[in-house]
Amino acid sequence: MIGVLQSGSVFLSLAIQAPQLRPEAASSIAEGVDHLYFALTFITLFFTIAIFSTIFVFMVKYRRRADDEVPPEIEQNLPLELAWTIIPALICAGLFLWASSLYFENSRPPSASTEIFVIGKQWMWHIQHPEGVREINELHVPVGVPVELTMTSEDVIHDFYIPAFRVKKDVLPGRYTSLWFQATKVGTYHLFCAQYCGADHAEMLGWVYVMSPADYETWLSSGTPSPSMAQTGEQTFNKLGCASCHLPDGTGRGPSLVAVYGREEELKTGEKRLVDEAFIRQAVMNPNSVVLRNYPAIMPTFRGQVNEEQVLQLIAYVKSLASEERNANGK
Amino acid sequence: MADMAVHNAHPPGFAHQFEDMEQQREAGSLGMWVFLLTEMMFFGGLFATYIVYRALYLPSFEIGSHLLEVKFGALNTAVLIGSSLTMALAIHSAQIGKRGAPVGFLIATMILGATFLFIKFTFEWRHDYIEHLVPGFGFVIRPEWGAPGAHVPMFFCFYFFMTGLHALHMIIGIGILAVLTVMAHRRRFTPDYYSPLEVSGLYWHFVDIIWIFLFPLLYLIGGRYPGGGH
Amino acid sequence: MSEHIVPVKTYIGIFVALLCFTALTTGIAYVDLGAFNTVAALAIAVVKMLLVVLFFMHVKYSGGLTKVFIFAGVLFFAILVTLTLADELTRNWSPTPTGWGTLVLLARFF
Amino acid sequence: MSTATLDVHEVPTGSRVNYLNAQYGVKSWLLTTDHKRIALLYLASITLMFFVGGFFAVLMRLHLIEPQGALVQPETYNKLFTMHGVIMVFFFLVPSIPATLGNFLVPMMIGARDLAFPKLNLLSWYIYIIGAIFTLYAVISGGVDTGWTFYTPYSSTFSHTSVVPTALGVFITGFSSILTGLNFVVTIHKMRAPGLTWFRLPLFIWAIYATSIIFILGTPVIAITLFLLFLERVLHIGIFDPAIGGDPILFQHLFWFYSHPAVYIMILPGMGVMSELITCFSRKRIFGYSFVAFSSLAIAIISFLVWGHHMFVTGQSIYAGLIFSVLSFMVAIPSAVKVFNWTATLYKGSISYDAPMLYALGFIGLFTMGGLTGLFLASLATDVHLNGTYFIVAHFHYIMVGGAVMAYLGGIHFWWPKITGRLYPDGWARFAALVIFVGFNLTFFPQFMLGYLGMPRRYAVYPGEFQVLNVMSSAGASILGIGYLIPLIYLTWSMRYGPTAGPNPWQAKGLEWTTPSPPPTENFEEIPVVTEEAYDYAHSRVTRG
Repeated sequence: MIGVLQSGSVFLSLAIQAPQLRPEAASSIAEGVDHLYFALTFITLFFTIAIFSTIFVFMVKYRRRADDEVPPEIEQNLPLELAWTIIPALICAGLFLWASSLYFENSRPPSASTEIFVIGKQWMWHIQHPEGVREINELHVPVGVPVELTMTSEDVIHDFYIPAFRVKKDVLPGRYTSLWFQATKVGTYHLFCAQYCGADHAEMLGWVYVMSPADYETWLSSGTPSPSMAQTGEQTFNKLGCASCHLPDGTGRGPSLVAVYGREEELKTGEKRLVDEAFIRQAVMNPNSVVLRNYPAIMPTFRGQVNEEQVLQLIAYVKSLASEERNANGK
Repeated sequence: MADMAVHNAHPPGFAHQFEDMEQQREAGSLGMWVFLLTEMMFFGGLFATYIVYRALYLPSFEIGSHLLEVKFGALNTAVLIGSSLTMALAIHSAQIGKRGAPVGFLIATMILGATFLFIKFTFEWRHDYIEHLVPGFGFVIRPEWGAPGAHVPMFFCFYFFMTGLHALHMIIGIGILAVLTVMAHRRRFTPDYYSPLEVSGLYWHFVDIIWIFLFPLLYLIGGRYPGGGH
Repeated sequence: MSEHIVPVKTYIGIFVALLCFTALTTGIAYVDLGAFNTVAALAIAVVKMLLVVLFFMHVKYSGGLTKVFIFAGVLFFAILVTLTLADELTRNWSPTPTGWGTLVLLARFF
Repeated sequence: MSTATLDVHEVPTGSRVNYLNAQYGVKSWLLTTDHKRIALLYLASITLMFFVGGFFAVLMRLHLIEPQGALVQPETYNKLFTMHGVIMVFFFLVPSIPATLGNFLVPMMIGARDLAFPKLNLLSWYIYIIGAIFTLYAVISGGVDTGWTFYTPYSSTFSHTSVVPTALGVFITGFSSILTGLNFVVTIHKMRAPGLTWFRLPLFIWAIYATSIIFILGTPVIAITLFLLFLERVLHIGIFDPAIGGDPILFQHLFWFYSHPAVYIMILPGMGVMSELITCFSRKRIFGYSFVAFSSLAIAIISFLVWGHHMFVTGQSIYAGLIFSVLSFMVAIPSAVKVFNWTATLYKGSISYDAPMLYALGFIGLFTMGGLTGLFLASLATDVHLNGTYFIVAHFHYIMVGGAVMAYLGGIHFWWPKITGRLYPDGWARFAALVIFVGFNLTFFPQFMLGYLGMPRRYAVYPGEFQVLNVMSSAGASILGIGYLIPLIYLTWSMRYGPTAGPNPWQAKGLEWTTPSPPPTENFEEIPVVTEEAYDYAHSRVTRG
């Protein structure tokens, strides 16, 4: 038993060092995933080799020596049957606990994450930083900082996949999904679409540039200065006439949006809903489904008038109102 | 079941692959039960989809449901239950060997089945079409439905697909009944051989059960009392 | 044949019971019972189904195998619905899991 | 198995009336209700479909020799992998063992003259053919590019290809599976020979029974799902379209509710074949009969509880993911029990190396690999990285091709003398088994590595660093392709020129070996009475066939 564990740990350390067997590991969760991966590889090899060598030994030792040979009968052996039912069950239980706890740990973003928005469409990745910088098929992120991506699709299902970070999540139309990572190594890494999405699925790829924080700041401020997402969102907000009802002091026909983000609000139906990205998107696209208590259902839908990118900018604007408020209170 | 009908060409209805009539009868009955199991999963996939969307869009489903006429749904339920009774009586009369009796009961079953379809198509579907409630055929979302109106067409999709699939099963059932009536008329069934009747009866009752669930799920969502479900 | 013969009286009785349940389920829909309306409607439908299955379809008098097959059908339909709803109804939990989420969501379903 | 005497031995094959020479002419085949002839109709049809699907695979592998694609446009490549998947899954793997070997063997193994509903059996084949025609029409009319998974909203709204005929083809073929499963269940329940209790049944019958349960309970759901997809595409009613409030993930739930158990439709009959081969060629009773038998049922039932592991990264609730993960681990256990029992059966046996046994050993190896790599995908944390990559492709090919196709070929080689009354050249058969084993591993093992390195599947072009492994895979595929052609040639040859096989060339147990080869139309002169346990190799002296 100890021998097995020992050879397992030797195998693990060798495997982790072998570069050509392993994709680049450049995020905070990559090591943990790889450990599980190599433990599974070890289990696979152990059982495959054990079964194969047993079969091989039997094949040689008990090969048919005479054409009319009649081998002895072996009765069923209950302890043996139970053993090879229970031991795999225990191994599976252990693997399940390990894998699930790791998954839950990996999917919970740290609270202070930088947020970046991603829109997938046939066949490109459209990325927007809160500071206003937009990229296509490129994602620049600072090293050592947790980054949370809020993602949606304009058409079919895509999937945002960065192998070096061991992260992957489907990008769905009509919904927001999110994933987070914290890059640990400066470098350039593949970004793939991993859910088949049509003709140029294989061309829907790009690069992730992990930069030192200083380089990242330089990169953000270089190029033509552009308004931040929240600022663009504010322009859209005014252009669409939202500001005429959603007065900041709450005297308008619609509720004030100051500090509304992250708050729990009561709807007309009596239901309580947290105001998050999904809520705001729903309020823009299908406003009558989220009418707040004490307010009339008079807001028209903006479906068709705004695209997914503008919705994300509006969300950024509403969020900025909340953080301004929080900052003001802090002072 | 088709097998049973065809093998009937041999006088006692006996097929060569079986050992005896008892084995053949049991195989036929079990075969129909297994077939009903697949039917159950077939409708089951549809019911599962319905349940998910009903959970997501309950207010829309309530609006849609309130646009249906309960009186027709309830009447049709009664008609179908009646047809199940006549079907059971048809088998009963063959079991006790009453000559000629299955013919009358089978015809009664067919008439009740046709009545169900008549009510469904002429009073309900035609009315829905006139009221612009058929998705894909000029559906009009009415302003008075408010916000949930957006998903009322989905309710009607389920309504037409589920009742349509059910009606298709009824039509097939009536076809089978017609064949049985001819067989009964030719005195094919005896107390020793009525397997086709029994097996078709199972099918007919199954179609009845589907309707027993469709009626409350489609017509009675959220109650019909004033302001129900709002 | 060894098939059990059910008396006509039983058939008529079941028929009348089914009609009564249809009237009952229709009537209950016009009474405000809140979430219980759906529960009642489905409970009555299940009772009606049992009457048809047990008597019209002779399952009361048939062997264990038929019962096992029917049970299998119900079980696998339940698996399909339960595990699908396990996703659909808990999907929005991920940002804010709360202890009472299940009950709230189930209540919303009715 | 039975003590029925084998005086039929003495009659030479040629002069005896059997199911093949009982009637002649095309009509006698197209209107036959004999389960053995229907099995051969299926054999011919699925072999055709196998080579059509295989041709698409060869084109794909050739294309992928170059990172920028060597052969076709990306649109064409997308159609190739879609048609490969659709044809192989629905028109070859699902019907493969059940509809050919199952059809041929179920009545013979349980001592019956035919299936319970012979006309229904013929109808199943016609339904299969109609479905196949719809699908082949889709190929000819420009192909379909949704992937065999038909994910919405791509399939319902965005794809411009022949989605409707393909979906209808699969929908129609589903009813063929349903009716076949129905026939098997009724036959196994009601038509066993006297004395043949459940625990005396060959394990192949248990496996076919478990498979039939999946046919019956799973197939109707994919049928209704594809029908909803069809309605959605034609009428745009919004059931799966997020733009109108539909939920595309719901489609995936319904799809995988069938399509995951469908994997077990492919592998369970293979496991049944394994139990027959291992026992025959080691002359041993199976070790732990009841464990092997009940593990088949356990696999069939648990297989319906695990479908969500295909959807861990789709935005499915993480709580549902947790449930599906633990259930997925559970399905590994009965599979492991089977492998251990097969291995233990060899202990102290009398093992011969005939061709079917080589396929069987290949199966155990490849299935073990395939099954264990499934653990990577049941594990939530590693699945996030591996989902949608070549790791998945390698994993399910190890199960479906390494497992199911190896078992299918092993079964065909084992029962070929019974089916045709002829022997094939054993040397060639062993050589082919070896070529297929080597070719297979060379094709798919590199794909595990590609997947872990991060290469997504369904890519018509790919970054240059993945080229070495891709070229290895393509090289393996060409060996594998040749490996599959060899049996086609010598088996066809043997039908006419092979030496005559006796009723029992392997000295095997089982009722099917007690009748002449090829069997007479009604299988048995008189219905046998069974007095022995299954695989009772120890208690009666083996007679030469």
